[in-house]
Amino acid sequence: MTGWLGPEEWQAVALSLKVAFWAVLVSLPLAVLVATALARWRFRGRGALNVLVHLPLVLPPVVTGYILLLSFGTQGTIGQFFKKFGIVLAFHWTGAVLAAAIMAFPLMVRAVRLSIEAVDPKLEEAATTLGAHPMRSFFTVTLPLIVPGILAGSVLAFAKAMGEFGATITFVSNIPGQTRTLPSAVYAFLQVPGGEASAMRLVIISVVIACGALIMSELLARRVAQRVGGS
Amino acid sequence: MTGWLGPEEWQAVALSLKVAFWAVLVSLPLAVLVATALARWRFRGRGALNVLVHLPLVLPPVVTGYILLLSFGTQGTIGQFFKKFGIVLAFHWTGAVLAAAIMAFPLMVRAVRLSIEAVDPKLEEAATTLGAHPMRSFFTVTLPLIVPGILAGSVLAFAKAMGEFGATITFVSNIPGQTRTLPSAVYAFLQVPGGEASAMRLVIISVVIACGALIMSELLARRVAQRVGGS
Amino acid sequence: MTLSVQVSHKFDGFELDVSFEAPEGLTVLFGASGSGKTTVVNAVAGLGTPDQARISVNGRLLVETQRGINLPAYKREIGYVFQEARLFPHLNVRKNLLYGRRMARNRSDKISFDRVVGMLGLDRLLTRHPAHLSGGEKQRVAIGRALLSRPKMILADEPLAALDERRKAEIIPYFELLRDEFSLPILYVSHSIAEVARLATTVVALERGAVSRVGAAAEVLGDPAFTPAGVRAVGAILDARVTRHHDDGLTELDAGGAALFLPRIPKTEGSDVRVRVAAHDVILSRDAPKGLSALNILRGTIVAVRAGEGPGAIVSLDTQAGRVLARVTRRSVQAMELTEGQVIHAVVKSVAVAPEDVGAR
Amino acid sequence: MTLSVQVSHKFDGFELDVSFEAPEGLTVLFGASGSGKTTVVNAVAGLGTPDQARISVNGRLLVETQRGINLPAYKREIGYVFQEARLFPHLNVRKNLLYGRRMARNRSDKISFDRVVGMLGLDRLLTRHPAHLSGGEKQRVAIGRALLSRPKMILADEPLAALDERRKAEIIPYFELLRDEFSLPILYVSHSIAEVARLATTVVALERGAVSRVGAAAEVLGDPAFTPAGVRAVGAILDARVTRHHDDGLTELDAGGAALFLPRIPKTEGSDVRVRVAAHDVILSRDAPKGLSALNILRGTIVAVRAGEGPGAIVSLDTQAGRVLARVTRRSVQAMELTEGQVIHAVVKSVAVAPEDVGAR
Amino acid sequence: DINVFAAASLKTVLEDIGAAFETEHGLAVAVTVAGSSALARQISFGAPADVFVSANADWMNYLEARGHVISESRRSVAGNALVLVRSKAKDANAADATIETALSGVGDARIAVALVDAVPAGIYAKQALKSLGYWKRLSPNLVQTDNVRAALTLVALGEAPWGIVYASDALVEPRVDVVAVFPENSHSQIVYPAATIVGGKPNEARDFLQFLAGEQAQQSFLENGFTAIGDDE
Ligand SMILES: Nc1ncnc2c1ncn2[C@@H]1O[C@H](COP(=O)(O)OP(=O)(O)OP(=O)(O)O)[C@@H](O)[C@H]1O
Ligand SMILES: Nc1ncnc2c1ncn2[C@@H]1O[C@H](COP(=O)(O)OP(=O)(O)OP(=O)(O)O)[C@@H](O)[C@H]1O
Ligand code: MOO
Ligand SMILES: [Mg+2]
Ligand SMILES: [Mg+2]
Repeated sequence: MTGWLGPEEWQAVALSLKVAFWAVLVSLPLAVLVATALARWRFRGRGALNVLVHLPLVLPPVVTGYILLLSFGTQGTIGQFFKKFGIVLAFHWTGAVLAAAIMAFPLMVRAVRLSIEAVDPKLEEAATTLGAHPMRSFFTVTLPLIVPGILAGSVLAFAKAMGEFGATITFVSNIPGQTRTLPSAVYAFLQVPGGEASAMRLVIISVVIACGALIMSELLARRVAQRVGGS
Repeated sequence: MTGWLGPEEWQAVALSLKVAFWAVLVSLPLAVLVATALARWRFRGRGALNVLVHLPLVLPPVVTGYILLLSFGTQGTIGQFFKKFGIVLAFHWTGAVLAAAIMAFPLMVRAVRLSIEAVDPKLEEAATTLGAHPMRSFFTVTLPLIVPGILAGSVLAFAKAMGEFGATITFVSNIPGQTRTLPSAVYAFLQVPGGEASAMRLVIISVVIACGALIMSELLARRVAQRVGGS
Repeated sequence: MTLSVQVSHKFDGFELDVSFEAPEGLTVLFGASGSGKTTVVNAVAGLGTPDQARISVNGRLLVETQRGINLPAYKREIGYVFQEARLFPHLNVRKNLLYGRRMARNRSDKISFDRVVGMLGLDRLLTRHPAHLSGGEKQRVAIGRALLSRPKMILADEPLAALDERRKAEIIPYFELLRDEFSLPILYVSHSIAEVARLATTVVALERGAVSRVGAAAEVLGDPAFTPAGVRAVGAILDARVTRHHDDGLTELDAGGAALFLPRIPKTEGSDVRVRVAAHDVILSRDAPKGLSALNILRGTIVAVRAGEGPGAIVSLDTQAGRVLARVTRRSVQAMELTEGQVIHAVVKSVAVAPEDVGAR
Repeated sequence: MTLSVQVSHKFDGFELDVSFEAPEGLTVLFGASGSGKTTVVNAVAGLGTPDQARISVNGRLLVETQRGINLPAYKREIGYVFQEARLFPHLNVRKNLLYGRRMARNRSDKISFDRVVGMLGLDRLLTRHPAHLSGGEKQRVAIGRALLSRPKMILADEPLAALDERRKAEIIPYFELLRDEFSLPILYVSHSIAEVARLATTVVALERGAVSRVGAAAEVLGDPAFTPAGVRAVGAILDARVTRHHDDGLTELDAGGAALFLPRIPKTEGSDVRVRVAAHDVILSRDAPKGLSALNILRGTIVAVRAGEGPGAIVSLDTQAGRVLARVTRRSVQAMELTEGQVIHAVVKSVAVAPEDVGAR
Repeated sequence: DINVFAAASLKTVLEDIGAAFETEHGLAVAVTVAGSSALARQISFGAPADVFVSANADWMNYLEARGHVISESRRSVAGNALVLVRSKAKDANAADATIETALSGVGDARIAVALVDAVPAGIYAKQALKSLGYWKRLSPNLVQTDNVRAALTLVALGEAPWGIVYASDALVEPRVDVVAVFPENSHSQIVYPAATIVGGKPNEARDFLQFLAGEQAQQSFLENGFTAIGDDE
């Protein structure tokens, strides 16, 4: 494979995997929290939160990237706040993680939310009567039961993160080895006459990775479903 | 509103609404079919179909657009086949419909599939014993019961279609009045020095439309759920 | 024979091989959980395809796998009442009832909507949605829905199992109506002796995938050797006719010339009824008893004394009213020196016969 | 008083205002569907917050809304057995059982894992997942799970309603064990007279959101005026002691000096039991009957004759064994000229007492 | 009316010129903008263009090689210059400097450019830095964007203190200062070739090309920061 791909392309693949991995990992807890809130809690602003979560799905990615740049850039208020803690996002691979995470977030939240809605709240009640604090009952009962949903959501998010381009390049630009992800490389190839072949090679790689992830998630979900059994 | 927006911008809004509307309408039957197949039928190639459906979610949109151009363009085999029936897609607003439909398809299928999986197949069985052909039982029992899922999926797809950019501009370009959708117009404005204000105005419009759709779908889903009642 | 069933099928770990014939009337499939009842009923309904089957109803062949004949479920003209009602949640009661109607437009109409609604007492429910019905109401609608599809046969898979006693008592009479007034062949799954006693014309007992017993209801239930549901299930079924409703709330029956007094039975005078008398509710007395509160005393001859495994024994006696079973302790058998041929009196309290043990014949 | 409950709450269309005190033992909340039983139990468990409540168990205040005291559910140290078991589907039986254990580490341990597993017969199930358990097994695990969280009280909301008769009979004894061996206060919802008779120390009857009757079980059930579940529910509860198991399978009991013979009871000689004798299983005889197959004859004095609405009447008589009720026809009352003060014989067939009607006292 | 497919950066100026053309010839001009690469590919797939104005020669060559443009009609209609810009947010006094002194002063600050191997503006920037001998030192500082406008935006926002963009873009962005202009000979000539498309409306397209080369249009290009080219290709 390394022979077929140039070192630069290889670098892009590795970077994309890293970015997608971290994007999923970082957004997972928040996605579970938000999904729980949307599925279980009744609070003011629930509708607004729902809309907010879906925005990246709806907005042109470039716009999302631009908004990220305004808020998380070195000049942005959030960016400056983060900087105090030594966290740099702009033009850094961590920024690519943020962009990918935000773009994939709605997919993840939807998947997790649906699986939470499928868990009978009466089980949590039962845990509570057994002395479990609601937090504990969430972590020991609900969470294990929504693993299939979390898996499905994560894989979908992973695949989406692998393919994210517009927001990423707008927010963190395209620095080889730092923020040049697979889709950025694909885009670059498509910009030069005759670059289609190279572009397609990279596309195939990302499709293979994404398909692998999708198939794996179906298998995992089935296995978990079996373990948990009929009920 | 017409005062606030220039005629060109107004045109883009109208076009985007038209494109998104048709994209949802055209892809709905196929999405229901595919979702039913994935949820209910066991057949060879089910995994492949699932992956295929998800591809547009995973691929960089520009690549999807490029593939569309290759296959549905005037030179593409499918494009030439369609041409015989007088259907032109490339560089036509119908092509924008196709691009939007394909990009929104995975979202729609996922939503519908989940709601189909929530319908007890025993109800269809019951319909069959009452003399209903399986097709009839699908249309009179399953379909009405998944209306909330179809609604939710459609609205999400509509929102996504409103925001689709990469595949659209690659496949059908950015022809004023014909294929210049809202996001394409945003892109064009962003290319113009000082165009950010106009771009943002359009972004806000698309956000408002998308949010409106999202909120409406939640309300509709709730109402349908109430009508159908607890069971 | 009205119903002829032959089904065999293999699941992993379970083998079904069932074959029986049943005459007109209501046939109860009786057996423990997992004995294959649902599998048989589904084969008749055309839900799921058994490995091998030959089923015909009133001479109409539904499936004969060996000749490659297999009517799909929707063409079998069968009304299926499921345990869980399975009403369509998005349709109100009226639309649920009429669901099967359109597909059956061409068939003859002795079952009118109004008649079914009236019979099942659904008038006030027609515009409600299933979510707002109680369990018993749901099951009534399910019965009406099956009936209104103008079926040639009714299937019912434990239609009462999900209901409490009161609801059960509410539904049972409707199956009697189906059996008697609509003269529909019915295949009915149950593991309640009370239901069997009250409804069955024929009993088909299943045990681990095979038929262990087939016969007329009175015969099977009256056989002391047949105790699949425990000794408390043993009892006799007496055929009787309502002769008079007395002012003090008792109904007098004529069972083969013997008078029986039971708490009021909601049947018109002259109608035929079947009465189940549980064996454990019968007391035996050597002398004709006097000064007893029990009103029903039947004189008879002991035809069999059969000691069980526990402390009890079943005594069968032939009386005017028919075969009666009594469950007594072995100690009493000895103390009273009960033997075959002996003349003895069976004492049955009027109030010991539960209302659910009296049904239309 | 061990349990003191005062709850009021308003749903739209339903108002609950309940207040009762109950001594040690098992308290049954009894009432029709929708009378508010679950709402009361949930208030005790801390699930859902009633408008107004004051509940204490053994002097420990769980909630007093007026003083703003409201222990959250997880701090109430209560074991709740739900109707649908509610086992955690992702955990095997062992882990389900131990779920509440960790949170209760600091509490005293008279309830050991092995003891509970042994008592409930769960040994062979420990590694199974709930999906592979039968309904009865599930419910046993649920009881064990509640017990192993070392609760100060057990709540049970129709724990047997989803089970068939055989499974019910299998589970009931475990509640007797909870009541007797673990001496846990239990609040138990049921609408089965058999369960009430067998288990209840105290009965709290609810009717449309209000308490209609509170009292000791024998007293409430022995009251002919209390017939919420129909006349067939009326019966007397006799306290007795097992004196001997006879070789012919009968168990002899001593009920206040009178001997009772019943089919074998699985209790050791010398243990105390309660026997429910349904009123409709009792025959009255003016003379001491002879030559009857019934073994149990109790002599007593009529204390009340109460005619019901139907053809029946309830006769209460005081016997050596305690108060016994007989349901006879009004016709018999007249024929036998039954009046208060009259000496009479109550005849109870041994086999008429159902196994589920005998329980530990 | 005439369908003009043009590189995105030409949107404003071509719309102005189109309006003027309409007044003169009574023919409306619809300007379709996207990246030159996308437009060229679309034209090769039969897009309904009458005129193509590319941002560089490569994509015009691509179409010409495939016979999609009428070769005789091809001409450069405008040029551009490459400039080094600096964010005003960073430093107020960005006085004129030579390109060398300016580049030396970059230090390790970021420089926003378009993709240096793909997008024309980026390709020019790479050429210029190489020929001036700064490529080795400064290439690690580069942040690349998918188009030149995005690079300019980064500078305008102050996210990148420096940027290398077209003079035309820098002109109208008030939040940046032009520090220096890259010498014309430090990179290939920046030209915008235009041509009529095979299968388009030949006469109208020719008229429009002529109009582009005309005085009024060239004046527009100048006003928008492009360099005039005239009739000379
Ligand atoms: N689809 C299936 N796959 C494998 N085994 C099956 C399947 N359906 C039924 N069985 C098995 O076949 C046997 C008979 O099942 P069936 O449902 O017919 O029993 P039943 O008599 O209706 O029981 P119940 O009274 O519990 O409803 C059972 O052992 C069951 O586990
Ligand atoms: N969350 C709720 N909202 C509105 N009404 C409710 C709610 N919960 C219970 N009710 C109503 O309160 C009444 C009592 O309900 P509850 O569940 O306590 O009855 P129950 O005695 O347990 O009945 P069952 O025997 O059917 O379980 C019912 O009329 C019910 O409809
Ligand atoms: O105008 Mo371009 O083709 O985006 O450099
Ligand atoms: Mg079954
Ligand atoms: Mg309840």
